[in-house]
Amino acid sequence: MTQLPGLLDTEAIRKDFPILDRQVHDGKKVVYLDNAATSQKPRQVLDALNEYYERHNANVHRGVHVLAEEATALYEGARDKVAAFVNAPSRDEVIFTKNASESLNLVANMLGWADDPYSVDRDTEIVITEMEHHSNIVPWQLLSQRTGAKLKWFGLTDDGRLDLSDIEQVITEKTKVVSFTLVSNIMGTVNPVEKIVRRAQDVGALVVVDASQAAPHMVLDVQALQADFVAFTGHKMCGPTGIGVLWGRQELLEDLPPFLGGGEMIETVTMNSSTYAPAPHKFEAGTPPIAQAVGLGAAVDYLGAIGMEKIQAHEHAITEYAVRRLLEVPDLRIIGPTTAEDRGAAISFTLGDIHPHDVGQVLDEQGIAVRVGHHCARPVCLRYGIPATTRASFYLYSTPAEVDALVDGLEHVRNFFG
Amino acid sequence: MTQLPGLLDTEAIRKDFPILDRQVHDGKKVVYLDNAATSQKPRQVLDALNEYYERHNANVHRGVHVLAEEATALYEGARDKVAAFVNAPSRDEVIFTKNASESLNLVANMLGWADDPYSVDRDTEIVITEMEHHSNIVPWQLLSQRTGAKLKWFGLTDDGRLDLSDIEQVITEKTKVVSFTLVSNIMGTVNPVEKIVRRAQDVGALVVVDASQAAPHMVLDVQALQADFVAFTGHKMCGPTGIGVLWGRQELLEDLPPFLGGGEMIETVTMNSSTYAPAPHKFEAGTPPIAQAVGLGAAVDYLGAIGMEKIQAHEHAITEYAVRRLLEVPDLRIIGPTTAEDRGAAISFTLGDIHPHDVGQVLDEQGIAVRVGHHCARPVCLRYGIPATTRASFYLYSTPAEVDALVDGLEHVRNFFG
Amino acid sequence: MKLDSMYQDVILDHYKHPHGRGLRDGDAEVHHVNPTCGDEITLRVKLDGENIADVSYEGQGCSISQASASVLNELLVGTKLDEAHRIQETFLELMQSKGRIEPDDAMEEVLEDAVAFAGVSKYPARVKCALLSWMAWKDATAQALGESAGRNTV
Amino acid sequence: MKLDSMYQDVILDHYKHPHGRGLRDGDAEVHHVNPTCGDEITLRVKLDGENIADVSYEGQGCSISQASASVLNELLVGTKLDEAHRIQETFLELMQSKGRIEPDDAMEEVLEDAVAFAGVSKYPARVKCALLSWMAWKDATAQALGESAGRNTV
Ligand SMILES: Cc1ncc(COP(=O)(O)O)c(C=O)c1O
Ligand SMILES: Cc1ncc(COP(=O)(O)O)c(C=O)c1O
Repeated sequence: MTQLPGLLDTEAIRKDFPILDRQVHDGKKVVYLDNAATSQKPRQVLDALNEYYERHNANVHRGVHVLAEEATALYEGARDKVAAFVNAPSRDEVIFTKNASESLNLVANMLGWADDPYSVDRDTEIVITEMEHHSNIVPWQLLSQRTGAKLKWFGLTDDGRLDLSDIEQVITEKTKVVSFTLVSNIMGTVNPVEKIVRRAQDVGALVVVDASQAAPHMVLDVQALQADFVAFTGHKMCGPTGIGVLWGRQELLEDLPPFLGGGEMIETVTMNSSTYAPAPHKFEAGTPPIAQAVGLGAAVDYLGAIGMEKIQAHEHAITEYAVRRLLEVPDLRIIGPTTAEDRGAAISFTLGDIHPHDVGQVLDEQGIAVRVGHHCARPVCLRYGIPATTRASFYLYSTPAEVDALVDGLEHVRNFFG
Repeated sequence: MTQLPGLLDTEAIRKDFPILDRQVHDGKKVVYLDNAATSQKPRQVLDALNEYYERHNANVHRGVHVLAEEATALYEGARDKVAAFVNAPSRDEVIFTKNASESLNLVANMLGWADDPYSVDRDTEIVITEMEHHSNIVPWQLLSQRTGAKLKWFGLTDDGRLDLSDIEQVITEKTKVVSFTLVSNIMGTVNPVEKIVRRAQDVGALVVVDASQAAPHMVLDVQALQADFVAFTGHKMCGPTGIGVLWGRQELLEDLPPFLGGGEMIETVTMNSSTYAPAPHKFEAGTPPIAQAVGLGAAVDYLGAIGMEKIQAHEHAITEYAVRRLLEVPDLRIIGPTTAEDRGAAISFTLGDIHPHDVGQVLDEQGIAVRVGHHCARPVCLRYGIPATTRASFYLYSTPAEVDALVDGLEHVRNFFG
Repeated sequence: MKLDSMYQDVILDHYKHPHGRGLRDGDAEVHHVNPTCGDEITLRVKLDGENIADVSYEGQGCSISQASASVLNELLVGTKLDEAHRIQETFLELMQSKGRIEPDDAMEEVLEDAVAFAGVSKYPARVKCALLSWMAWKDATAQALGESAGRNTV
Repeated sequence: MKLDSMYQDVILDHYKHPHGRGLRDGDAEVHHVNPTCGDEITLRVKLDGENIADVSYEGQGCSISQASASVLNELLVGTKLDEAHRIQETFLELMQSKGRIEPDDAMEEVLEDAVAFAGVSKYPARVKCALLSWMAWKDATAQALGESAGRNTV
């Protein structure tokens, strides 16, 4: 077994994840390298879900009965846990959504309906980047179409980094909001937050950080980021599907208008008009994803117990090893940074002119699960003149042996189409 | 034991629901009469969730690996099941959301951004009713505020029914959309769909039916309803939290603009513009609530195996019995229909001038879980000049003995505050 | 019965025979709502220099919120403002204690009848009921003193 | 190996040596995209009365989508339109069979090399790849005949 400095005790960790024992294609143990798409779930999270449904399930917030009080305490307790996990100044700044996409749309819509000084209109500009996930592109395209605001973006350098050389021209006095990803889901690039935030603050623009690929993998401190909004998603960080988070600065959440209307988000309703509850409830219309929040709470407990620094170190070691080994594969071209510096554990590549679909299929036959396609970041593929990539992405349970399996698998792919 | 015609074999059914064995307050078995708020979940649904997470979990739609194919098949299979459950003409008309509130907001927002002939503006009118859940009020208030459209509504009769005497004045040639609940969550009233739909069709208005309190309890046939949109929510019908449904007529889903933007809902994305996938994906931005959809699929399998007609008959029998027994309690006033005709199994009442909060608290002490407050239908409380109600609501596992426990409990409440 | 720890006789007594109920002349008026249960209170404060001359109120709600308003009236009318704020803060502390504070003699001296609410603090859904009138009083007093209005005012 | 049922030699052969690739003169052109994988094809149809004079195409995609376009070219060019539609429908039926159709002689006579795609029908994620060029052809033909354009055209 390859030993790398900084690795976690994956043998112990993998025991927490029932699915990692799954066998596919006639007895091949699955090698799950599709973690940037979604992570697997530890038993601790599944136990929390079952415990919730089997003992405490009730609707939250309005009950005087035991189950309703327990469900409310669990749901609001999950908010406390998530707030602590991202070092939020206040628990009331944590809004539960269904996924990161809803979180980002929520911000775009708050701004779309906001009054001055937040309002977005034809005299204002919105800035994103060319490496965003579609979920951080389309909401802003819709906002710009619907308000007349101009959408601008940072381009990319040849080595998969943001091209900030024209930062002064891109972020200007007209810029109302700058929204960008902390870590690219397709290239793994970790972006220089501070530089962008400083410029945005200089011109008085709001900063939205898409931390979907960061929250699972590194220490996320919303205060250190100095952003105004931070979005992420539960299913990529050992949590259930159906739960996302938007953290926002309290005064903004107080000032900005609601998005979805309905039960739970109101203060008082008459047929003629309604007033709204304070944040976070103002932004949580309807019965929330209660069990899913509880599951996410268990997930951040799980990650926290291992330690995000340790997880980060583990992934760094794996990434370093994977980049090195992948670059040994003939005709393999990494799309994105080719070192482990300032990059996460998602590695995209092309293999000669074998189409990623074919690469993925032949890998699958060997039990190796990778993702192929444009990874909801089609502008990146356009930028680098490729139709798609194959992406291997790692997590806290990934091992050097799995990297080796991937490299061997790619060899097999080359032979197959050779 | 009281025997009523039409009852289900609750002894067998209750074995499927682990939480019904839960004991509260020093060994009292919980009497769960808060089903209109949320239902409990059968083991079959929990098993489906666990099976999904332990064996098949992956992100959907883009994978060529086994897990991704299985997860996609399970997720899309759940869509087939739900489509069949509501007799949808096409599976592509079933959109998964996070709850009924999102479903209703989705419709309001589609219309808010629609072009002619669907567009809503200051020359048009929106019609709702005074018995709507806040989730079917606030989205239309927001839409009317933001477009200038006029919001109108049907009032209520003294016995808790819609007052349709002025239907011609309420729904007019200016009406663009009529949105109403099939079954009231606070009073249990079942509304005369046909009459409203006929008038709406006469003037060319779209019809939105909030079936949140119907889907769990009766045969729901979207074709028979003749509505354009039907919304409901998973957690009230034995499904998980975090999943809702919007059914919509295919041509409308094709014509109307998207709401949330992001991954999964696109056809092709460039930085300048995007095109959208066909429905239902156009309306499902981001990683969907995969496990929750699978759980909802298991829930409709479960309900379907028992039979919705039988569930409806069971609840009718329980409701008839409960109404009769409750009316025996001195000073008890039912808010809503006082017979079991055209009513569901949610029964709201006041008890002299004892505040519902106090009623609920004393019942809870006896292990009886009811809901108290305005049940997200505050206009109904205003209409009847009461601050709040106590609501007992039944489901397929409710028994006559639980009705008796409630009645005994209320006697205790009266003594306590007597 | 555990319930008795919430529904102390003192509380039921205040509920059935409320002190100082009804709206009278005041320097400021607020209307507070508890959105989770629909409890409402309209409350007026009348100051006489540093003295609280009157707290009058009208509202609808459960026994806990009604009794709490009655106790408030009894405790605060006739006291000095700084003393009243001390009482309010002590009551808030007790109510947020989740049943963990067993009121001692010192607390009892400050809170008098209001110590009876100690049991309510074990019921999270009811804590807001007990606090409704106190928050309204604090808000109205701030307004009477010309400070900024509270958020909840409709 | 199971994989061999998808990647039949015939398919790999068409992939490596595509027939009729490149854009030539046509009566109608369409551009189709498979949003789940980014495969794209631009395809032109040239009709000569009831005869298909040419199907020319250019695109990027996986072996399955590329080979499928090549097979399409081989099968359809030179046939009559109704015959071509019959082939297209048979191919569609095979691809939607989820591996449940074992092509018989009759089917083989219609589909020739295209029966090699039977194995692909077991892989739901790849069925769309195999169908991309066929859907594009159907759409382009409809346009060439003056019928309404398909939804996917950008
Ligand atoms: C009639 C009605 N409509 C809408 C809703 C909203 O459902 P959800 O809270 O799941 O969004 C409910 C339940 O709370 C309801 O009873
Ligand atoms: C960088 C990034 N942003 C946003 C998203 C969207 O997350 P979700 O699909 O959970 O909404 C993803 C993942 O798909 C992502 O990787």
